[in-house]
Amino acid sequence: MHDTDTLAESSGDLSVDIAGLTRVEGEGSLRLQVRNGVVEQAHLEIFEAPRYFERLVVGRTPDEVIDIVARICGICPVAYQMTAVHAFEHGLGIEIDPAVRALRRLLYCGEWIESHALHVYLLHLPDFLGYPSALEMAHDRRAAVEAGLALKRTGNRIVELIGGRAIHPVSVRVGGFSRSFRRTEIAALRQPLTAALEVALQTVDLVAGLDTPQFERDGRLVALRHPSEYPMNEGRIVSSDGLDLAATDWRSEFSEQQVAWSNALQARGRDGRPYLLGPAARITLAGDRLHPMAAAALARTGLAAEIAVNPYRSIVARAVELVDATAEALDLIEAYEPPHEPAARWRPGPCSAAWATEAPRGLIFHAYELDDQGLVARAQIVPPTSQNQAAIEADLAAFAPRVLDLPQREATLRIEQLIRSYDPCISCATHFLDLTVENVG
Amino acid sequence: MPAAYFLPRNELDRLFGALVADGRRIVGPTIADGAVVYDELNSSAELPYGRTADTAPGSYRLRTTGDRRAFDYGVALTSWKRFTHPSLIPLTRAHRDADRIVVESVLEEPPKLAFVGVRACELAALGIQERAMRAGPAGDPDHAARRDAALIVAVECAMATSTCFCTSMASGPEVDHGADLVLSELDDGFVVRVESDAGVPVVASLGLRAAAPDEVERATAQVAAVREVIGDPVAANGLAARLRTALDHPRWSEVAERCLACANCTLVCPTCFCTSVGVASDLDGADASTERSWDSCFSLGFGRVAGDANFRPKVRDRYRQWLTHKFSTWWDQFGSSGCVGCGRCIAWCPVGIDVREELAAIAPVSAPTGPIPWPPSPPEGRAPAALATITPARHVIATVRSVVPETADSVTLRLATNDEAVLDARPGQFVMVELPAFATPPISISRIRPGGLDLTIRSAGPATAALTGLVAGAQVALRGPLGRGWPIDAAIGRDVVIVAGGIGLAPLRPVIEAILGERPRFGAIRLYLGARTPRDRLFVAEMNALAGRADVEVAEIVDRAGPEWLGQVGIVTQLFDQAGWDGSRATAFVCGPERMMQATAVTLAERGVNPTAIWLTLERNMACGVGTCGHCQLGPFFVCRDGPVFSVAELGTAFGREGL
Amino acid sequence: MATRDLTTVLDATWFAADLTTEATGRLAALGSLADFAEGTIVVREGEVCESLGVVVSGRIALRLRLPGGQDRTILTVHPGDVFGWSAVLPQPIATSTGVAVMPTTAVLFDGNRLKLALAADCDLAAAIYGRLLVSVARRLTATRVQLLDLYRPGNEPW
Amino acid sequence: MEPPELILPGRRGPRSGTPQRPRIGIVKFASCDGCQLTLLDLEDELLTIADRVDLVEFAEATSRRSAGPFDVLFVEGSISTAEQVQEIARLRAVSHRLVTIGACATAGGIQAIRNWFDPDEVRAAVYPEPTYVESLAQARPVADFVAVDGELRGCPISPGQLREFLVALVTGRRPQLPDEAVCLECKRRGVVCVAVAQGIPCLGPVTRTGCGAICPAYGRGCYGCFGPRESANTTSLARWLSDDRSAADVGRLFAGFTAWSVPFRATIDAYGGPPGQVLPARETDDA
Repeated sequence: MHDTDTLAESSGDLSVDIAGLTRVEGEGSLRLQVRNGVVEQAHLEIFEAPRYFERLVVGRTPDEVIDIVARICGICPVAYQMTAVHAFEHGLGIEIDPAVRALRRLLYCGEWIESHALHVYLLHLPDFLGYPSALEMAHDRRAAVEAGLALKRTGNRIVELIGGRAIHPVSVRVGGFSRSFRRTEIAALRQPLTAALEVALQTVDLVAGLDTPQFERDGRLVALRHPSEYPMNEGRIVSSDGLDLAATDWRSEFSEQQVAWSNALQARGRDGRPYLLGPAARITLAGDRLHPMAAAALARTGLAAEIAVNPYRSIVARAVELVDATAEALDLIEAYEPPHEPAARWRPGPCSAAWATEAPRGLIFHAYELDDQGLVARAQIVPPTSQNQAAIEADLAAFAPRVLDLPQREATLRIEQLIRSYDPCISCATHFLDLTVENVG
Repeated sequence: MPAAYFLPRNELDRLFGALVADGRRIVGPTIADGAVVYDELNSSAELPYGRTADTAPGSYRLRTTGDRRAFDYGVALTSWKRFTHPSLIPLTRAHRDADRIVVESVLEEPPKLAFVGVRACELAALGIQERAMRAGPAGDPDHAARRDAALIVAVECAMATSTCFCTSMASGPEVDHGADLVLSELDDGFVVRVESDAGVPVVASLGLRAAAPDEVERATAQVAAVREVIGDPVAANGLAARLRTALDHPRWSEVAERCLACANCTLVCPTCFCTSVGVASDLDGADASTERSWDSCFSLGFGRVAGDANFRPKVRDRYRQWLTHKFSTWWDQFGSSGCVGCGRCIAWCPVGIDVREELAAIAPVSAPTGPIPWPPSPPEGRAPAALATITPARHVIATVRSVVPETADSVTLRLATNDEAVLDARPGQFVMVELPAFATPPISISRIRPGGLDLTIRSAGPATAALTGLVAGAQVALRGPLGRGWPIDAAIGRDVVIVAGGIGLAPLRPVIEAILGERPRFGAIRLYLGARTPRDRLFVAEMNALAGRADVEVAEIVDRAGPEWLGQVGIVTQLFDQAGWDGSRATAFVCGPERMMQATAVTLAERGVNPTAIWLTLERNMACGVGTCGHCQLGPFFVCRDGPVFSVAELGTAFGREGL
Repeated sequence: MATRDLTTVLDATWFAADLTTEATGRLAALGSLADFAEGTIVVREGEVCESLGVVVSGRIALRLRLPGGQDRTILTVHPGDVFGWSAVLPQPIATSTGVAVMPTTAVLFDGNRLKLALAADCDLAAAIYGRLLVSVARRLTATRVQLLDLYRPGNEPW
Repeated sequence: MEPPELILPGRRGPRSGTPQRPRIGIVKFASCDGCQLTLLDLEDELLTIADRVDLVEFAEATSRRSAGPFDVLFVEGSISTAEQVQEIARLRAVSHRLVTIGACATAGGIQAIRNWFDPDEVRAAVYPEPTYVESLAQARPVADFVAVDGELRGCPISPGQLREFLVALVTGRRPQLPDEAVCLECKRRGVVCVAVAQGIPCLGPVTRTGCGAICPAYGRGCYGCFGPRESANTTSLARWLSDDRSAADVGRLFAGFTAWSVPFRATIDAYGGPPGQVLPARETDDA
């Protein structure tokens, strides 16, 4: 078939491959199975090679685990470190200094800003404006791309300061940090963050005005919810259909399963339903906890309701969260007092440890069993993308019929755009398998 | 003026105030990250009161003493060289616009500092490093400015750590010269001695009373007790000579098994001064800058030279270089030991290697003295070459007048300049040639002309590729002329033998031209030229013209050739190993790859040429060109400054020796 | 040419200069002078090497045949030095081709006669073999140095 | 060994004629994406870099694709599956210069820890249906399969070194990527040695510099993510460290992100292998 043919014009059974998804983190592709113009199945194939992290952390100390799990993902290493460190501290009963908690939240804000700015400006925005990449987009809209890069840079500066480097930071330790930070050091972030906040607000306006395909999904949303904060380091697991669960109890409601047709582990509800995590879920389920500046920005867009149902609007949710993370980071800097000790003292020992935090892409869950020597005996690491995978596939199956009448190239683009709107981080998806494609028909 | 004053303990801040009033920022000991470090102090409260440090090989631990003394910790991790010879300084900024280039020095005006708490050993170290960095009229302007801007408040030791051995190195514990003020800390205050003109107004402004005799006595007794505690752990007498003859000791290999070659010892050493220069630029190479940072002879890259070669590939070689430099060849170079016995290299070695033990094993007092590898230097050290106008930051911009292709991969750049120092170059000297954004190679001068120089360059790396790619009108930045040239005067009245290998003919051409310019003053002139292939011969027309002269003998030989070549094939020594001339009347000038020069020197000696009359030019990684970066050390020599031209006799067995 | 003249010729060469008068005389009796025009092949690689030669004037290039290609000159023999030393080996097969690259005069010694003469005269043998050894040793050293390819352009650190 | 020549022919020096934009590709194998992300983290210069080089293949950032040829191909990730073995061979054939970026591509990365383990056991430990999982028994560095012209070390690579590499590439000079110990950078920064002053084990003396000595500066020991430096004397360091700790605890220090590099691997083996070689008995109830 030719690029100009439409999918619907093809006769008989058809497998459509979008090989090599671009502008996503990691390596994957999509396979649609279409029979007589009807989309029967959609699945994301992940050719990201398995790296067996749950096995690699066995025999390791909690601090070693914090270093190792960061390597699951170069985009959101802090999310992995935060989830693990909170899990261990909770499991071992370690009290942390409130100032340490504030620093961790600041660090996480840095990652949110970096990750969201990357996705909004470099990965997603080119779709809406018709460019193959932000680098080409910069020929026409250099100022916008530069603003986005500056925003990203600000996020990285936070992670660099607190973590030592932007990717795979080194300072997070069980009990706190490996070093302390003086007020003046932290205060150095104020100026770039103030500028970044301005850019973040402009970003909301920019993306709220984008021409977006109309598409409504009807699915379950899941996020953390905290009594007073926008969810990040902690909270209870809530859903759009009324779930309310302690974060440590993720496994009582969700499980990872191997699905017959996919050979991939996917997380689903115990009832088998897919669910969606991420900015749209957070905005929908915890939007009342947004920083006032972010809440105001969201209100100005008038898109809160649409964000809940239209995946293409996730870019707006991300932009609102950019405002939230930037504004909150500024608040944290203003209020910062150094902790008494960089890290609380603790003793290794046996425990069951579990925790969930909100990575930029959504809820991330870790569980560890520590043996008598305090070394990891078992681990379970559930990244956001493996939880979202089932929902993405369901949405793609629902969406695909709309593009069957378009030329293949156009249809492919539309579908890719939809996939990118979920910001799938395939590198993260430690459970994704190298799928052998079967011809159904 | 009394011999000493007394400053009550609680008035130390008044001294700080007086130093600040003198326009100085105060640097002194304070606690950071589990160690005493020297850092900028805002008040005396930041001093490490009541803290001391227990040191051992590979270990340093702070401990609370229970008393209120501020200076009871030995020496800090960081030495004062951090302030006189910072770990990183910007050197130059360059801009290249079409063919024009501009290179400017960006050395900063150093801050006026007061060093508070300088130990006797550290004072000695400052002096030693100053001699190294400011050796003679050239030297490092940044170091000189920083040293001149510092006022020194020394504190005599009232305790010693287990790693101290200043007593053996004659550098302490008593402070006897070099400080502006000297404090001796007693329980209730400080005995203050004024030891320089600069110290006078500082103390005068404090209105101190004279120290009581018992206070002075207690201070004296205290430091005398320290001397007793330390004892004399290193047999320093004759150590330099013993080490010099222990170059083949098996212990070098043994210590290399333990040594991590991590360079910590050199970086904490208060006298080590070696540096490297890095280049940075924008993506277009138009705006470039250089900066200088601490480097170390323990790193492999430090001994790297052209041709994928390295003079100190093994850790054994590097450890030997360091230890023999500190305790032996430093004497040759600067007339003193390079060690002051501060013990930092012992405490901060991650695997606890103790120089005192290594010295005792490698150069024991009972060691039989073997043959001396190189001739002894005068007690005050080697006199540096006069390099009055050459500093690491002074550049001369020269313009390429024309480019003469020589071989497939080499050209001669004919440069024009009116800089008198450059035009005053002598045969055998070299220049550092810089293009912004590129590393700076040393290039020997292949012709000295009125109004300019010729440089013959082979493209063998990015920098030389860029240079050989220049066209007429382009500019380059030069530093030089550097080094000691060929001693042509030594050949007057004698036969002259010139042996060149490959591109090695380039630095010999000025000699040939100088000698032919005064032809009657010399005896027979014989040129022996080697090349890789017939196509790689240099200056072919000129050499052919010389061959046509009756008063010059020219012979050439190539390593390999096709049947079309009817000339000689073989190695260059075959041109004269069967010749009939008498070497005892000859002075030889040799340049080529080191291996070729070794073979040549042997053959020349067989032909009767005296080793004092065989001159060759060595290749090392000359970087600063004036002996302050340390890269090109060879035994007691800085090749850039003491050479690159040496006689075989001067080099002794250092010539061709592996790992030096 | 008369033997006495050949003695004078040999005396002027490096190869024979240090021999005793008697030894030179005996050697001279075994040799004869030969003139080679430019381009003359005096000994051929792989063939029987009949004569040991001492170059008196001119130049002989020793060449090896590259597989499938051109000849490569690996050494030239200068006045005073020898070529064709394979002639005194038990299996006198030439290891390279010798070509006179300019008009060349050499003293030639028949290999078989020379071997017999040396076998019969220990003093002469010691002198001649010693000289040959020096020459061959020099060539070995030279070949090794050539193998090092000292003048090749190496990577520079800058 | 000397660093390989990384200068592109015909690209030497500012006077070598009209500059041609080198065709650059960035691909990945088993890895976290962090090293290629480092290019996007050069925010201040990213657009200038994109002007000076032609990024023809960089799936994470652009939908333009290219199968080659490449003037320089940056390769992230270790080779972990049979398909990857074939793909790296194909890429090598279309790449003038192939440069590995990061610990995974250069030394196998953290996933190479499983190289010590039984592959079937590893699969079964993570996947309920292990037979569906296809991966080689070992995760190995790219250089085990194809010739590599250069490498940028680190987990992740240093933005500064990546910038240096790209500037050197465009301007035609040799990148300055020192192979010396982390200690030099640490001491230049004036950081107090955590090993000597606090007894914290630190791999700085045997690890290649380039990170900026972040870990010691942040109060912890270097964990070797840039891999072994030249003349890495791991034997001596391990012997010294073993005075105060068990063999297992010495081994675990080296069993990090460059564990499969030759000197580290040898030391890990000498001290009984990496942690976690024996999987504890798994409870039957899962969830």
